[in-house]
Amino acid sequence: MAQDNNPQHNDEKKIQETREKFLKDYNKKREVESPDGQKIEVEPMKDYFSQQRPQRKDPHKGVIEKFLNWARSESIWVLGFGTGCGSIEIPPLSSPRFDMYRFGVAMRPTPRQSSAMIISGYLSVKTLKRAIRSYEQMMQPKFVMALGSCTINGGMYWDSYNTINRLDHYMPVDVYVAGCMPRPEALLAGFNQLKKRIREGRAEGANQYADHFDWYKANQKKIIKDWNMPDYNW
Amino acid sequence: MEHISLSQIAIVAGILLILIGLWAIISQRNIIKMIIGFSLFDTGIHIVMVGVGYVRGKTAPVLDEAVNVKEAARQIVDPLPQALVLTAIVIGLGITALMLAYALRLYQKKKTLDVKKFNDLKW
Amino acid sequence: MLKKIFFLLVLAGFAVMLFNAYGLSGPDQQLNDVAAHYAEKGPQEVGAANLVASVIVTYRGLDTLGEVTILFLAASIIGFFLKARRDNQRAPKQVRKTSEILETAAKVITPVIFLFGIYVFINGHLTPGGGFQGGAIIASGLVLMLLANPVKKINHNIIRVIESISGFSFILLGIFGLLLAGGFLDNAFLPLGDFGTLLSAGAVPLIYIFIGLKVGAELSGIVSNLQETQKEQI
Amino acid sequence: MVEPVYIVASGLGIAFLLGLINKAGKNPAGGVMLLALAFMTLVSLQWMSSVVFAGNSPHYTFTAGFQPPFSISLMMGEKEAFFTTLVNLIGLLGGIYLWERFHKQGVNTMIVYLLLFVGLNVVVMTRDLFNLFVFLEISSVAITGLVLLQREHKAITAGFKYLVATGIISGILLIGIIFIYQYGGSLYIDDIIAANLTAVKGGMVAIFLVLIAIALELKPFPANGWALDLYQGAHPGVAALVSGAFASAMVFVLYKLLPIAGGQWQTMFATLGALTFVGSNLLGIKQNQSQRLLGYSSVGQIGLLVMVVGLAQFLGDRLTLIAYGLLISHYLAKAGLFWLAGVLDQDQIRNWAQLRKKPHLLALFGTFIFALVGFPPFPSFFAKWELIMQLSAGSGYVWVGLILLGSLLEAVYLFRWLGYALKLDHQQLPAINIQWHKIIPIVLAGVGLFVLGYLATPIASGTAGINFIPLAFIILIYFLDVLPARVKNIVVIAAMAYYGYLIMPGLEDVRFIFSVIFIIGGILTLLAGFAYKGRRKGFYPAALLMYAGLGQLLTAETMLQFFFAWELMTIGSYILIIRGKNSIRHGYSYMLFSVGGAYLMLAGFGVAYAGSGMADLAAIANITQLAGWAAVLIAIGFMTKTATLGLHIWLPGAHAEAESDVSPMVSAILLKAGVFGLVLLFIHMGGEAASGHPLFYVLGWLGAITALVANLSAVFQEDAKRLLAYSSIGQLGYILFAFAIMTHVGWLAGFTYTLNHFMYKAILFLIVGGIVLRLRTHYMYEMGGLIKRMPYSFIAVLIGIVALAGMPPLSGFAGKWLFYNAGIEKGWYFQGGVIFFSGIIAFLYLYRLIHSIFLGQLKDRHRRVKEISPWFLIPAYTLIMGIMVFSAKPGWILQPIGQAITQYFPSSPLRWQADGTAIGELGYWNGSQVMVIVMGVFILITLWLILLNRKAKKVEQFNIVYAGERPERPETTHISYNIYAGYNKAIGFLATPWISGLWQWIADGFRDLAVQIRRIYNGNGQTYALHLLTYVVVVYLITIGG
Amino acid sequence: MDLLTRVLFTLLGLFIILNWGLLMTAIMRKLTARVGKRVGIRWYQPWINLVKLYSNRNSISHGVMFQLGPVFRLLGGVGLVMFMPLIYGSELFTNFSFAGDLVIILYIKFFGMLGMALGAGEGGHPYSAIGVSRGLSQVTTVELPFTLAVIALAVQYNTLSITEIVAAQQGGILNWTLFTNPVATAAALLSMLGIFMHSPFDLHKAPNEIPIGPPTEYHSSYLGILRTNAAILHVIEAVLFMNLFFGGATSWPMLIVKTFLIYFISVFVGVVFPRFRIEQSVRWFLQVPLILGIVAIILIL
Repeated sequence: MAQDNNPQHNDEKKIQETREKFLKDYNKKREVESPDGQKIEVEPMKDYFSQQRPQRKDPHKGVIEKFLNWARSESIWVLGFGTGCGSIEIPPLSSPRFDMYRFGVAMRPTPRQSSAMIISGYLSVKTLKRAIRSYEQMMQPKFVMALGSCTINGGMYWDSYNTINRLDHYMPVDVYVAGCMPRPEALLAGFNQLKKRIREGRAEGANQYADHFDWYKANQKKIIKDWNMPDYNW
Repeated sequence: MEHISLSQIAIVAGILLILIGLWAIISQRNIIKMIIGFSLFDTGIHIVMVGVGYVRGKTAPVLDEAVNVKEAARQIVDPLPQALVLTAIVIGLGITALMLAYALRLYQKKKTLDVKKFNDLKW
Repeated sequence: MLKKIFFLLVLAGFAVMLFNAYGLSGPDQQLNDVAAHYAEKGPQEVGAANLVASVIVTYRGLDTLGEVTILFLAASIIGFFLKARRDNQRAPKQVRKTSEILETAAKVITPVIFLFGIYVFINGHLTPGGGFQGGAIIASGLVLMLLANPVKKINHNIIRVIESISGFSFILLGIFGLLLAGGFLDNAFLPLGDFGTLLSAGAVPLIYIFIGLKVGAELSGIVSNLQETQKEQI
Repeated sequence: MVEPVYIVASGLGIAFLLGLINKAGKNPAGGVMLLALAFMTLVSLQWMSSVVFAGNSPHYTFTAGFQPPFSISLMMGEKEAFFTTLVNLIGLLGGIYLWERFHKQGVNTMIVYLLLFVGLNVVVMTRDLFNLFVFLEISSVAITGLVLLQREHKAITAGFKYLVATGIISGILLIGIIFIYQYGGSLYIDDIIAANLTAVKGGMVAIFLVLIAIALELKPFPANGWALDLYQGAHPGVAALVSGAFASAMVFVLYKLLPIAGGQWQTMFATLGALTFVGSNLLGIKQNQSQRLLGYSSVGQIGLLVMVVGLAQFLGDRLTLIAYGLLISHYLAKAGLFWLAGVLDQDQIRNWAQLRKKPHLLALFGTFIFALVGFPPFPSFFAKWELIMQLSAGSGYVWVGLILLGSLLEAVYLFRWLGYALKLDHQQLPAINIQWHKIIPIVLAGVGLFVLGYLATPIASGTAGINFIPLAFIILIYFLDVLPARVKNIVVIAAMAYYGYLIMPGLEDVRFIFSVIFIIGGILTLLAGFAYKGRRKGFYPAALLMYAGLGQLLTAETMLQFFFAWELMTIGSYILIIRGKNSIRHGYSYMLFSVGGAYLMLAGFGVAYAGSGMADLAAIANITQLAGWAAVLIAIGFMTKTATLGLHIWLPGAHAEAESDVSPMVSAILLKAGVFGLVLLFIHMGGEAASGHPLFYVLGWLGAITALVANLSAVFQEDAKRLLAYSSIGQLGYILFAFAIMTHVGWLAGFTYTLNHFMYKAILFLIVGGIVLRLRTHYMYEMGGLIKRMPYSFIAVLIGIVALAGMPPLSGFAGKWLFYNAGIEKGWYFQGGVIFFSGIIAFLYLYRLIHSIFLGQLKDRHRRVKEISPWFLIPAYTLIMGIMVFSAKPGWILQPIGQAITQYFPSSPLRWQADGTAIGELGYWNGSQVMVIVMGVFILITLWLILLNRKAKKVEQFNIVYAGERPERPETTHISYNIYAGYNKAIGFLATPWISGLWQWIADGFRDLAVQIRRIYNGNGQTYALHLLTYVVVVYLITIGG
Repeated sequence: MDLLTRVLFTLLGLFIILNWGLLMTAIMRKLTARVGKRVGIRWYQPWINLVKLYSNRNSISHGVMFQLGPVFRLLGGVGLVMFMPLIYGSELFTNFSFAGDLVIILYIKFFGMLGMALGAGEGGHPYSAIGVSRGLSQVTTVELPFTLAVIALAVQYNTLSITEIVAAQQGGILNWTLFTNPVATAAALLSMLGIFMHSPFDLHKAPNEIPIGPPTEYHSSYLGILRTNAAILHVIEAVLFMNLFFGGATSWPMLIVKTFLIYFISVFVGVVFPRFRIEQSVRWFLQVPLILGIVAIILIL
């Protein structure tokens, strides 16, 4: 894979340095004067962002979880987050022809309220950062559906200098929908697949992310050279 | 000439003098001329004062051979305005002297006697 | 022009007022009560042959006191007003020397003038004249002196002493009148003497002497002050 | 008894001798001069005690031992004794003041000085017209001389102009005198009066000439440019004498001579006086030069006195007391001010901030200013009161109007000046050079004002109940100012508590309700003072003064007592308000509106007094004529304090810029004084019986519109305290509306609102004030996220705004419910709709307040900020307890209030059931049950949510969804600035401050007028001479004609 | 009647209203979908959504007020139910309306708004604050015509008690306020469009502009509570209008039918019109609705 070729990515110290280097001015440590005239230090990365790691949330047992999973599968709220060319395939879903609402699928404008995320095509490194952030801000359980070959193996961008090749190195993916691009019908099929997975209790991507957090982070940091954000975005 | 008495002439003249004096005061821009105006004004007043005290055909209020002490009341003019005018003259003199002193100093300050130039204080 | 017309209008108004006040009436044919009282009772009450003098010195003595005071006041004011500048004055201006005739004549005439002045105020209660007239005559002598010899310095100390003592004596005489006779400035605390003689009319001659001295001194002071200031380099 | 003539003799004698004494040195000479003045003072004092206090008959001195009219006579009566005392006293003090000047300028100046007072004494005492002339000349000439004590060019020009003017005046006087002699045959004033010269035309003109000459000596506007130049150019010590001694004597001369006109020209003189008073004070508003300003003020005050003399027929036996009261205030205050000017040596009034380097001098300055304007406890207050009362009683309403207009104009510049002194920067100014011989006279003048104020109380009718003990205590506190603030705070709170203990049990119904606000509220807000360190100079006397005023309002029985208390409160609150950092403008406009309102009120009281002949507050109930006018005037007066629309522009700034613990005092408590006044007014207008009065209809609308506009303005404020201030205006609009309904329920609503507004506005202002103190900013957009740092404040504000918004179950709802019932019952549907609309608009600003301060993003600078001082929290939480009690058991409070107002509004549709349900004509409401239900539901839901979210992860402030991005800075993420932009676009035009614009226009108009008029003072002595002549001619043509 | 019974029956009423609210929401969504030729959601979708939201495995909190916001919000809705007499003639379903009259209803609504606003505020999201400011701005003018109509009603019936207003409308359809006071009804119904905050008056949410406004940060069970409240609120506000203008309800079916029809009005308008901008919306309510309100008042003067 492209990102592994460069040995300097493996050097933790270098990562730290790049992070310092790419930190925006407003995120750097600074000294401000409090109203009563004292100097106080503010370190935005620590003070303004929660530093905690994600935690595994175990599912309930037995029939309760089954019922809840059914409910989750029948109420999939998708974060409106368009990445690549595939994002043009999503809006038709709410048109009379495809009408995703009848499957309990709806779009939500904010990750807090969404339970599913669609990575719709090639993901540049820059967008990956945002995708990770949005993914991390969703509530558990959360699901990821990836569209197109670009998310599977890089597709036509496999040797691009700034797109990723395999999405599941960076976040757990529940369903891949193949095609370049997949049509809305394929998306609906993908949703059905996702529903099935949820009902089966296999869509535990969030827990997987939490369990293998370090691995995911390492991968992410390798590819995102200007890593300048907290490890987990609450 | 029966009807016009000395006092009438004096008083009318005095009033005219007063007006002339006032004219000088309000229209002459030279301070010295204004002071002369004041003198005229004062003099006019003094003439009026004396004129007021005059009684036709009577003599000065000095009780000497010319005036009988017993008959004094019928032979003399009113002494009071004369006393008053004396006081008034002296007062006028004092004020004129003061004005002149002021004029002197004012001239020294600005080398001019134009009253218009001394308007440092206004509004 | 407009201004002049306005001045004329104002003066015309003033003239109207004055003529209205006068009323163009002829003079009284007889004395009013007050004047009649002076004429009839004056000789007994005051004992001065010159009724004007009795009015000035006794009946309206307070006015006279005030009048002396005004002169005194003017002299004092001019004294400190003109002096302050003189204290830090430069050298006096060179004045042309006056003629020999004037100087000599002045030397001869001045004592005569002084003598005449003294005569006038000593006889003030008997003949026309009095303290003021006498004082003025004395001052005119001084004027003559100054004209004849412009560089001459008048001794202000003498003037001041004469002024003070005569003024204070005037007041003292007034108080004697209050203590020994009918009231303040009553001349009757001294015997009235024979009517029409020099030593008559009680304190009137005394008062006149002081008035004469005082007026003389004050006028002299004013004149010399003005004259000295004039000598300053302007 | 020492003969009065010794005053003259000693003065003259010493003056003559001074030249000799000077040989022994300047100190002995000066000492002798002062001794002479002291002797003269003693003599006149002795006569005063004999004639005035012991009541002996007047003493006549016949000079030369002859009876008048043959000789000159002096009279020493009651008034002469008074005036000679005034003249000599100021002579003595001024002599001390000028000591150093005399030294520098030599003995001649001492002579001149002494002779001035000799002259003035004789002028006062003499009964001979020509003698008057002579000694008047002495005085004038002496002043011409004394002007030169200031050896500057301006002094010389001023002196010359004065000389020219007095030359003309004395000439006119002399002409008059000689013609009077011609027609009257005597110079003895009594004879002239007896001769009744006005029968003859010439005599009339002669008398006119004499009187107009005296009037000219009194510097009538507009023929007084020379006098102003004199005041400006002269040495301050001399200007003090001209203003204090010379002018006083002249006023007396006018009084003495007026009878020779046989009462013909009284009105003319009153008119001239009024013209002077108004005109001179108008010109004063544009003046920046301190001594000239004092000159304008002096001229104005003398104009007022002339007016009083001219209006003697209205004043009857009260004339002397009124005149004395006005005169003595003017005399002491003006002398004190001129002397102060000499101490400071600052030309521009802006530089008087220098006074702050010596706070005691500043206090004296304030004393003089307040005395001049006529505030209690100074004599002028009582005099002005009585003047207005008597004028009104004689239906001289035009005069009343002129006096009040002039006084207001005077207040305009005096308070501008005071504001400058109190607030402008004084760091750059040099230190004050203290010379004790200059300070002592000033101190004596200040003390004299207080003492005479106390003694002057009997001037006015209805003063009996005024309690001076609080005032004495305030003076004590003033001298305790060196103590630390905490100690003083304890003392003051104890005093307040004791005062409350004294007066509260004696109060009943309405007064008691307000006493809770004034006294208990006062104590609570004072608690916040513990948060301050240091000494807080000047705070406690002012606070106590305000509370003393408020307390005395409660106990006032007569109109005068009420007005006295009202003005005390105004002084105290003014000082409190202007203490704020940027309060100079706001304190000023507060004061102007207060003064203006107070004058309207005064006029209203005057009408009431005239219409009823009573001094009691109950007079309002018994007005037989012009009752409507009285009510309207008084109501407008009160509405300046309640900041009703149109009269509100002072409030936002004043409340916003005040110190943190002052804002709650002035907003939650002080405003209620106006409400209290309105309540008393309405009660005395007859309560229910008067409810049909059209005034109430207008007031109702006014209240509603006030609420709407003020609330709308509050919505668009960025400054938290200003927002609250506008909110206060709005709330006061509700209160006005409620009371104007004039029914039982309406009044109940009014009182509910009054009490509630007191509580929640105090809470809000306390908390916001505490926050401002912590954060050092007023602007809400600079705050944010403070809930994390200040949770207790947040809770208090939350409760405050819930109560303010009127949401059930908190107490604000009680007011809303009563409103609906009262409004619909009364039939005021539209007004009710407007009120409701403004009530909803209130949500906007309340949300803005709590959101912008507490919610949203915490700023960098505030990350370590601490909770506000507990001393702000303690009173706030105490009040929250009050709100909670009111909310839980509204009946406990509303029922007694209902009973209290039943006497005024007997027909009450409101019934209270045993379980606390209030049943009105229309609806019903049970506060306790609502409280229980709402709290119950609230607790249940909370428990449920806690159950659901017990494991919620606590995140930091930037952990928000941000479209895949991150916020950069709290400042850019916190939505606060112009938060209601859309609303502003929609209906923001309603909040356009066109009323401020209107007032600005009025103010500009007056200023421009002043600028135009004062151009006649072109500084040319000749023009001034022309003015004099023109003045004489014009007045002559008007009064006598042809 | 003892307290317990009353509490139980109130809870029963609340339960019915909640479920009817959810169902009504679904039906309306379905109807909207049909307008767009879609099938739309299933009728039970709202329940599923609720279950899902309440069963989310984690949640975050921005602070105490963030958590209390939904509580206040729900308190507003439940409070309305508490003080609203539901079924005329049924002592059981008058709830706690004996504790307060129409005025309390008018004001307790704001509790919910305030709660939402505060909670959203502490969330710290800029869009929340913008949404709140828009919503509050709109509310001010929305309530004005409604209040005038209410005043007109109070005068007409000479009472502020909802029960009595309903009682006065009994005895035939012509006794409804709709017919006895059509102007006030018109004003109130126009206001109602704003009260339900459907398009074109949904500018506080403005989904494509400021994601969804105030509840941007809300999720999981918080959102569940908000949705619960929305269901209750829609019905109970419709009940208010029903009681005031449409003769109230004497039985549950009647209540269901009437509330459905009332709510339908706003959905109907919402389907037809796009969204207003804030100043347009604010001004709109100050035009026709306000004039109608004023006319209503003039008529009773």
